[in-house]
Amino acid sequence: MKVVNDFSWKIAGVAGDGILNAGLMLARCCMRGGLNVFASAEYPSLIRGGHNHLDVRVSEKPTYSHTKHLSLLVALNMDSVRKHAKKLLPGGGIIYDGDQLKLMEQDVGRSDIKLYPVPLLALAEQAGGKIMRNVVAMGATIGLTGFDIELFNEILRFNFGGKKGEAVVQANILAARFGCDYIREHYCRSGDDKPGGYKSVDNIDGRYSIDGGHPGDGFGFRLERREGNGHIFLSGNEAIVAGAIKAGCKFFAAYPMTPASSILHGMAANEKAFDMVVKHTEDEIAAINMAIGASFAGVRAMTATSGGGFALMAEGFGLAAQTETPIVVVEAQRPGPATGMATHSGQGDLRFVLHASTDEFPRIVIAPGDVTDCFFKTVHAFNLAEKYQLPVVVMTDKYLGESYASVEEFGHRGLKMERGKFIPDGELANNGHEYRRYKITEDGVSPRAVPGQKGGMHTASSYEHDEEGFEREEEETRIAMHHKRFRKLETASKEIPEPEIYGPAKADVTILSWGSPKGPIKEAMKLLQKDGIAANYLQIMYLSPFPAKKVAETIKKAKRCVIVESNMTSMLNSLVREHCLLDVRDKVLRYDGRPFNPEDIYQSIKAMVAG
Amino acid sequence: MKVVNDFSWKIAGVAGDGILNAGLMLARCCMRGGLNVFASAEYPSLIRGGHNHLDVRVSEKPTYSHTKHLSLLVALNMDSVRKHAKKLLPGGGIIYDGDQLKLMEQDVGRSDIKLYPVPLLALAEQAGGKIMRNVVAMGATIGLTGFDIELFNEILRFNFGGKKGEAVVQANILAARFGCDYIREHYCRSGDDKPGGYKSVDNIDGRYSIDGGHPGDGFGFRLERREGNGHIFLSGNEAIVAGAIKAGCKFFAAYPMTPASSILHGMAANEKAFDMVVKHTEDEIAAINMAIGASFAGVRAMTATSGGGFALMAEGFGLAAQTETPIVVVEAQRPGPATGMATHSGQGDLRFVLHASTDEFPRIVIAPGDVTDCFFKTVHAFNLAEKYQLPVVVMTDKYLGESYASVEEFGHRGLKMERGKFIPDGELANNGHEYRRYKITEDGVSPRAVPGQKGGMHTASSYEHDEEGFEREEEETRIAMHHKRFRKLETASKEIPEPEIYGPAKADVTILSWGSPKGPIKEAMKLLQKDGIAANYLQIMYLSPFPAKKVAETIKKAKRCVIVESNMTSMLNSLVREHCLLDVRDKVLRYDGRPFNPEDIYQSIKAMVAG
Amino acid sequence: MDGKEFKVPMNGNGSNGNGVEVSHGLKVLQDRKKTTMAGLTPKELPTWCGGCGDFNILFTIKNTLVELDIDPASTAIFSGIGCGSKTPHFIKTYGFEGLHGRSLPVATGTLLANHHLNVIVVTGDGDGYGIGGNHLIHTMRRNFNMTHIIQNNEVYGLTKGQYSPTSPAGFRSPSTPQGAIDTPVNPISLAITMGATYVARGYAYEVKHLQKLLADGIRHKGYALIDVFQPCSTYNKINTIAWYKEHLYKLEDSGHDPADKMLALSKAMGDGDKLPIGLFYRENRPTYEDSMPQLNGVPLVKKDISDIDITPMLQRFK
Amino acid sequence: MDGKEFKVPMNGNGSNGNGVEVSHGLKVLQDRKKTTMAGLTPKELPTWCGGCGDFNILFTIKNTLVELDIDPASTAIFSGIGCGSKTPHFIKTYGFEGLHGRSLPVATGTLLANHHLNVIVVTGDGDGYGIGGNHLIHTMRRNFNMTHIIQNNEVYGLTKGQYSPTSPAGFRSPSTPQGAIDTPVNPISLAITMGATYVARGYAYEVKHLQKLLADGIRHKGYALIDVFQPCSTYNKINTIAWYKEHLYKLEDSGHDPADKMLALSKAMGDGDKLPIGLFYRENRPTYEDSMPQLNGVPLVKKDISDIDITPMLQRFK
Ligand SMILES: Cc1ncc(C[n+]2csc(CCOP(=O)(O)OP(=O)(O)O)c2C)c(N)n1
Ligand SMILES: Cc1ncc(C[n+]2csc(CCOP(=O)(O)OP(=O)(O)O)c2C)c(N)n1
Ligand code: SF4
Ligand code: SF4
Ligand SMILES: [Mg+2]
Ligand SMILES: [Mg+2]
Repeated sequence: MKVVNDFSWKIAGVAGDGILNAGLMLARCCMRGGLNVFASAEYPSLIRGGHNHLDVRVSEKPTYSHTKHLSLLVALNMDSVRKHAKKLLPGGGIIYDGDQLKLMEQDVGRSDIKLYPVPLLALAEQAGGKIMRNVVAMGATIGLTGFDIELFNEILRFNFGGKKGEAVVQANILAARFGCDYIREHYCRSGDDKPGGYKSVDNIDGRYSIDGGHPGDGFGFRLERREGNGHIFLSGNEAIVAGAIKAGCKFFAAYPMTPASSILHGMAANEKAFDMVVKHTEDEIAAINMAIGASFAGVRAMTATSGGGFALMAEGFGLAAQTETPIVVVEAQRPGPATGMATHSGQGDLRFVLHASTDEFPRIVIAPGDVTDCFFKTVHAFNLAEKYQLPVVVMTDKYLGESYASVEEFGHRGLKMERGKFIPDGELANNGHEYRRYKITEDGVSPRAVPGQKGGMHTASSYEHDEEGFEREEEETRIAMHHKRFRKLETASKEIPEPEIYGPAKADVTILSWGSPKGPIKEAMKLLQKDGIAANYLQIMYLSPFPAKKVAETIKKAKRCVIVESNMTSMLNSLVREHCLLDVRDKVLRYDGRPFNPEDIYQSIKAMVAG
Repeated sequence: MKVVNDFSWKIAGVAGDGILNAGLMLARCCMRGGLNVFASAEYPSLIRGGHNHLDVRVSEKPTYSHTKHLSLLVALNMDSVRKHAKKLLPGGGIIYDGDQLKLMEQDVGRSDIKLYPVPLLALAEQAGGKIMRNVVAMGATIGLTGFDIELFNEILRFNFGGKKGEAVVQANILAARFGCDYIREHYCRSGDDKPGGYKSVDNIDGRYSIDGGHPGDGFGFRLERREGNGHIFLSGNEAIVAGAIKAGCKFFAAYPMTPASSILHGMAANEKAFDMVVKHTEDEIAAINMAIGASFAGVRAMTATSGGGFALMAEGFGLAAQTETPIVVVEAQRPGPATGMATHSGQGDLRFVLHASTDEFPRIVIAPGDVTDCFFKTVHAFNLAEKYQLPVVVMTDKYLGESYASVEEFGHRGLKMERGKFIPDGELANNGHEYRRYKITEDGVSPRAVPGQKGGMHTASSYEHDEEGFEREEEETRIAMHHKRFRKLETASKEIPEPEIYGPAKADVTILSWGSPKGPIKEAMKLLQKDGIAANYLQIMYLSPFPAKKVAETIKKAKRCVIVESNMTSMLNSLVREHCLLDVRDKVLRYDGRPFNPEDIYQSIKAMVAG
Repeated sequence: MDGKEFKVPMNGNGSNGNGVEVSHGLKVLQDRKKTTMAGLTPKELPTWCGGCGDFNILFTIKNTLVELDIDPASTAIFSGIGCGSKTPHFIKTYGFEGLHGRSLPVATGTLLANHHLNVIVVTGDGDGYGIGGNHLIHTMRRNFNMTHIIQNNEVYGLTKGQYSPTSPAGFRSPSTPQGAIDTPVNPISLAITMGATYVARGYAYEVKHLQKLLADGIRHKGYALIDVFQPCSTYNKINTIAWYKEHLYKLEDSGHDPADKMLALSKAMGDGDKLPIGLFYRENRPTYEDSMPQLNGVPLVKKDISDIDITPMLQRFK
Repeated sequence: MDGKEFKVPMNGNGSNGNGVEVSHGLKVLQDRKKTTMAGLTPKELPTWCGGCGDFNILFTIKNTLVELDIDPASTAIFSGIGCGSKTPHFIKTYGFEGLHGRSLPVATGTLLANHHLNVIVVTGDGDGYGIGGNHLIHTMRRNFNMTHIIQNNEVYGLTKGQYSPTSPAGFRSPSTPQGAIDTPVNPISLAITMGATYVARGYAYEVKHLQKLLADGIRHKGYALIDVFQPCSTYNKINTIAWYKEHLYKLEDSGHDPADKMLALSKAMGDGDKLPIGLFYRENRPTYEDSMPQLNGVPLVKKDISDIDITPMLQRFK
């Protein structure tokens, strides 16, 4: 019996092989076929060469991350075989170019998987060009899994249609068909249950389909089409872009930096359609200061960067706090120190973001855990920033920002835009008094006027200042303003949602985490459950203000606690210690630049529970 | 009976009044007279105007800080009277210009102090120019306290001698004499015990002295000359400069920023005499990167800045860590956020410095507490930086860096310069193997070659790298290098001294603090002792690596603990919580930009112990 | 002057910039009183040293706003940190005293968010040509419609007298006790090279001349740099009023043609003993704002954001 | 070549830079073998895309070091972050691949710490003219003896194709999908204006011409900027090899005089369709290092620091 619709696919080769696009097409194809998908890639800080690979996870049930184990590997070079063949599940297989690699069972070192040589390059050339090698491999994948080739052709039309023209579309469709036919002809002669079909069949409408026969000989996995579910397929960064646009962000300034660059690209691509100004600046210092300027003028403004760029923004970050100018900063983590591992993932910036810039001031730090969080938390970030007139950081990382998932379409209509204490023109003009931009109020928030409004004139200053904004150094003024700023955080903390618990209320083990490990953790929980280990998981989404009460409660109630995060010193535990005076001794930490996978989390926790 | 040699003096006026110089002359004069002195000033972020004042504390016994209460106030305007008269001790007095201010007892609101109008401006003009108004006031101070006017004249010669010429010296001596004579003539007719003398007396050598009569009528304080003690009188920043020069710092780059600018000035002034290159750069980013470049070439290098500049340096700070290039960064704190209170003091940057820059990496953070610490800890900073090839931060603040104290001359000869693992030319040239700059070693430290050495060629990279320095992204390499870097901190922590305890082993209250409150705390301990409260004090000088064991031990052993520091959230307590899982509930915190004074600490702790 | 008020419907709370653009770079509001010196003067008084050139620059900026009858509520003045950067506090318009060296990006953000505002930037030479140099060169080539006034006292005033990027060679200061050895920045040739479209130099003690330069600069549609020689009575003992008296001459008096770029450059770099003040160079080039289709209609700040429909963009993820 | 080794006594562990200065800006070590291509080539191979101009630039730098017989051990190459900034890894000298935009200050620090080293800086256009702009303009006016090579592909390569400060107007990229509207930086006129003393432009596919520019630049005593047009085969589809073939001409062929500053500026700003390569400007001005008395003797790195006597300075605190 084949495993149906529970499939992990990897394509691996060198940078410049066009792996990313290929994989995303396959994933989208599966999504349109009613399945759930997740796609993530690993690539080096190079434009060509180095080792690149992309995972597509496909499942009938909701799926949240890539997996360590694979059903099918498309290996574009020997290096890829060496690195990944061991991850194949029994019944899995390798598609590779038999003209270029001569693979034997002993090369792979195992007999429980199948080798599927396909002349990828030759077929691509036959279809019209080497560049379509990956499309041939996609077609082969469709053929081998018995999935719907015409659905894949739709994707090819979607992808190459508008911009590239019909000839390109047709060549790609041909390439896919060559791949599909080749694999069916050579490796799909007999199914597990009954003899299989051969090639694709031309339909009367000029389209074609697989002949209904069975997928690959001895291949243990099969993909079947299901009812479409209207999901959307996008990355964390794309969800942030969608969230920012929804939230009415009209000004976005940034300097490119992996893994935040695609936010810049996404915003720029939508600049015209949504009436925004998007500026690629001279550096990150300019980016944050421009965002502050735009917000000073009354516009919702954002910037996005990674750790190195955030370091350059640290001074401006404090300026936003001091002038009480709302801004949203996306901090997309990658490993350091310094340039570090530019294209990899990690969660080593938490403490830096929590403490960046001179002296103490309130900030809100939100760490979405998945694509859907990325959308809604970005919207919330803008609301919080404006309501409390302070900087809000949305912390992500490479794995979250650059991984793609199929998710329910965001119900975005009617989401509330809470703009806080803007003073209407009328009120300002008529109040007769001197306007006080930094009026001391009970909730810490002062009514806000913006340039152009009559009667609201004031100077915002990076110095300590009085209620009108004038530079002051008197003890009392300083204390009053310091307190006022912190009072905003107290007020905000009343509306900031508590961390959410996933899984059963009573569990053998309670996982604490923040940010991108969410997906792998949710998958690991399924694996643990299969082994009869009940796990639940507290997702700490808002890290400042830190939800000490809920976290402490959870830890105290838990039978056993484990922290999962991507850094060496366990920054989350340092926060738990600091804020809750509790120590979580069990931890699963990863800091080699790679994201967690469900299997490793599962194994680690299982060993803990056993040990 | 007058209080002898226990004296607190303040001069107050507007910026541009030349208050600082005047006060420092008085302090130096007292030091040369064998007394202990401490001087600190408060001024606004303006070149002219605003409220300025300077305290000089004089004592027969060692003295560590300014005091809240005053013996004598020199008030250069009415504002100064209003702000400071209430701080005068009974028996204290105010010297002011009677031609400009008409003061009555009721203006001051108390009858237990004396008013000493002196025509400061008129006497200064008579002596040669308005500008000498402060010198007249100094002379009056000497007269009123009965101190040695000829010693003060020496200081005037020392100060104005070389650069300004004899005429200026003579005019100043005259001005001082006018002040002294005026006060003695008008207010020193009778001592507390017997009738006093009048004016100064010309000696045969052309010099003059006070006539031996008694100081001011009803004035409760008196200064008496003691045996000289060879002390030196300098600020924290000057001690850092001395330390850096001693340590062989040959390259210093900085961008001016209060309160770190005087380090730049001090280094520049000594550039020629000590063969150093001192560069005022285009910005702080350049400053830290230049220091890294110089250190890469094998030279000890330093930079100095305040919080805003440190924010700009954050990225470079990580570069030093990643390339394992030793540098010393002085971070002189001032209140924020942002520009904040540029000329005031605070300790709000601790967490920022501990966590600045992308991802996790080892750094050593040292917070000297007084002028002597500033010297020796700067030297230690250079040794640690080179031995462990990492960035070391010396954290100070405005109060520490810009306050002056008389201290024992540093015994600097023979201080050991520990340069760590430089490879001698011979070894390098002969070893035949490829040189590995980032060789994995047990202690984490790799042998170091510098440009110009044959056989040591390598490229230092801000990327994650292998032992030779080449960019690498493999999991194992990353982990090995991450561990190697952190291992250096472990090695270093074995030689880093534990925090020191001041005061009795058994105490009613144990004070925990770091940095500049040291002086006021030591003074407060004296006050507590007078009230029969035994206090001791743990000075946490090295904040990273955090001395968790010693701190925890101390807290657990203590009858009662109090944290004293200059920020609102008690960052030290957050560290205690994080590292020791202990909470210190009693705190004395100040965050209005002003330094602690002994009296306030004493009062607060006394109230705690009572309550 | 009483007039019609333009109301552009806006998203609930907060609205602004009812400005319409007239004559070149200048924007005015119509429903308001005439701008007066008194109206521009807040209660706080400047705290500069006696004899500081910043007083005159402040006074001249205010005079120019009066002369041009610019609406204070539609004007925003940006500065960095330094003695002169305290200026926004002393003019009753909107103001933003940001970080040292970072005024230009803040001003840019505001301008793009509401391009109906009059945007003026006032910074010191250290701020503008030193730490802020990167923003300066890139802002100039973008040609935003803003007026940038540099209080060039050739020294760091607020931090007590260190040399600045424009300090003359040999300048002794606490950071250059042996005398500066860097070749000073020439702001005029730099600005011309980097694409500034109005490049002038004034002198704090030639207020009428300065006012004309400022007025023309504000009227100019595009980025206008006006470098102003500003005696610092406390820390610059070289470039004093007396020194300037001897060393300045007016470009106008030498028959200069501000349309001639190479001539402007050679005047700027002229190695004679005398330094010219006046308008070096002027050019018309489309502004950055005018090149952005999304700014042709209402300013960003007036866009309704209450419930933006992102359905079309989400379609692309299907 | 076998020769005498200069040994300057040094503080215990570590010593270096046995260089002596000969002929202008160039330093050589005497006790060593001749520099060869093989000797300059480490085991790691460049990973640039096929057709990338960086290969040729790398090759030409190495050839130049061979031509000039420069001692690799006394040479340090600095870069920032970008495709081209990986260059130091591919030349066997000392190298430092620092932060994006920050190579110049690192190089400056090294140079001042040991001015007997040959200091070369290699950065991209984004790195050098974009984020690193402030260091660039201030380094130029200081005139350190260093050679600065800019791999100017008019695009951000490593971050996947965004426009750069030198991208032509209208350049479409992921960050400028409607086309760039900033006026591009003109590195040549900027360098001349800011005081660079050797200003040239080469082209990656004119290697002999480039080698001459590099060799002269390294020999030049002072700051030499060599902007090199570098086709980026992956992301710059405008400035391709074919495009350059049509648009470049050599200054030498047009009888240019590199001593004439105004002429150099006008050539740099020339608005014809064609772009000149070659040496635009050269001037002799004392270097920064030469203006510092403390650097006249031994380099800083050779000063004995084992027990410095600070008694004289402490005297002043008595
Ligand atoms: C990041 C940062 N670095 C340094 C400073 C300190 N600082 C304040 S003003 C100033 C220089 C002022 O010179 P200039 O810009 O010429 O203005 P002026 O005071 O002469 O008007 C400096 C270095 C700062 N505020 N921020
Ligand atoms: C502070 C910082 N911001 C952004 C980046 C990301 N980054 C790396 S290389 C690069 C631009 C590369 O362009 P260029 O300098 O022209 O070099 P090229 O790749 O074209 O050779 C950027 C933006 C970074 N490493 N550091
Ligand atoms: S220091 Fe100079 S620039 Fe600053 S206020 Fe005084 S005179 Fe003006
Ligand atoms: S992206 Fe461009 S610059 Fe980078 S390696 Fe490829 S061709 Fe060269
Ligand atoms: Mg200045
Ligand atoms: Mg480039």
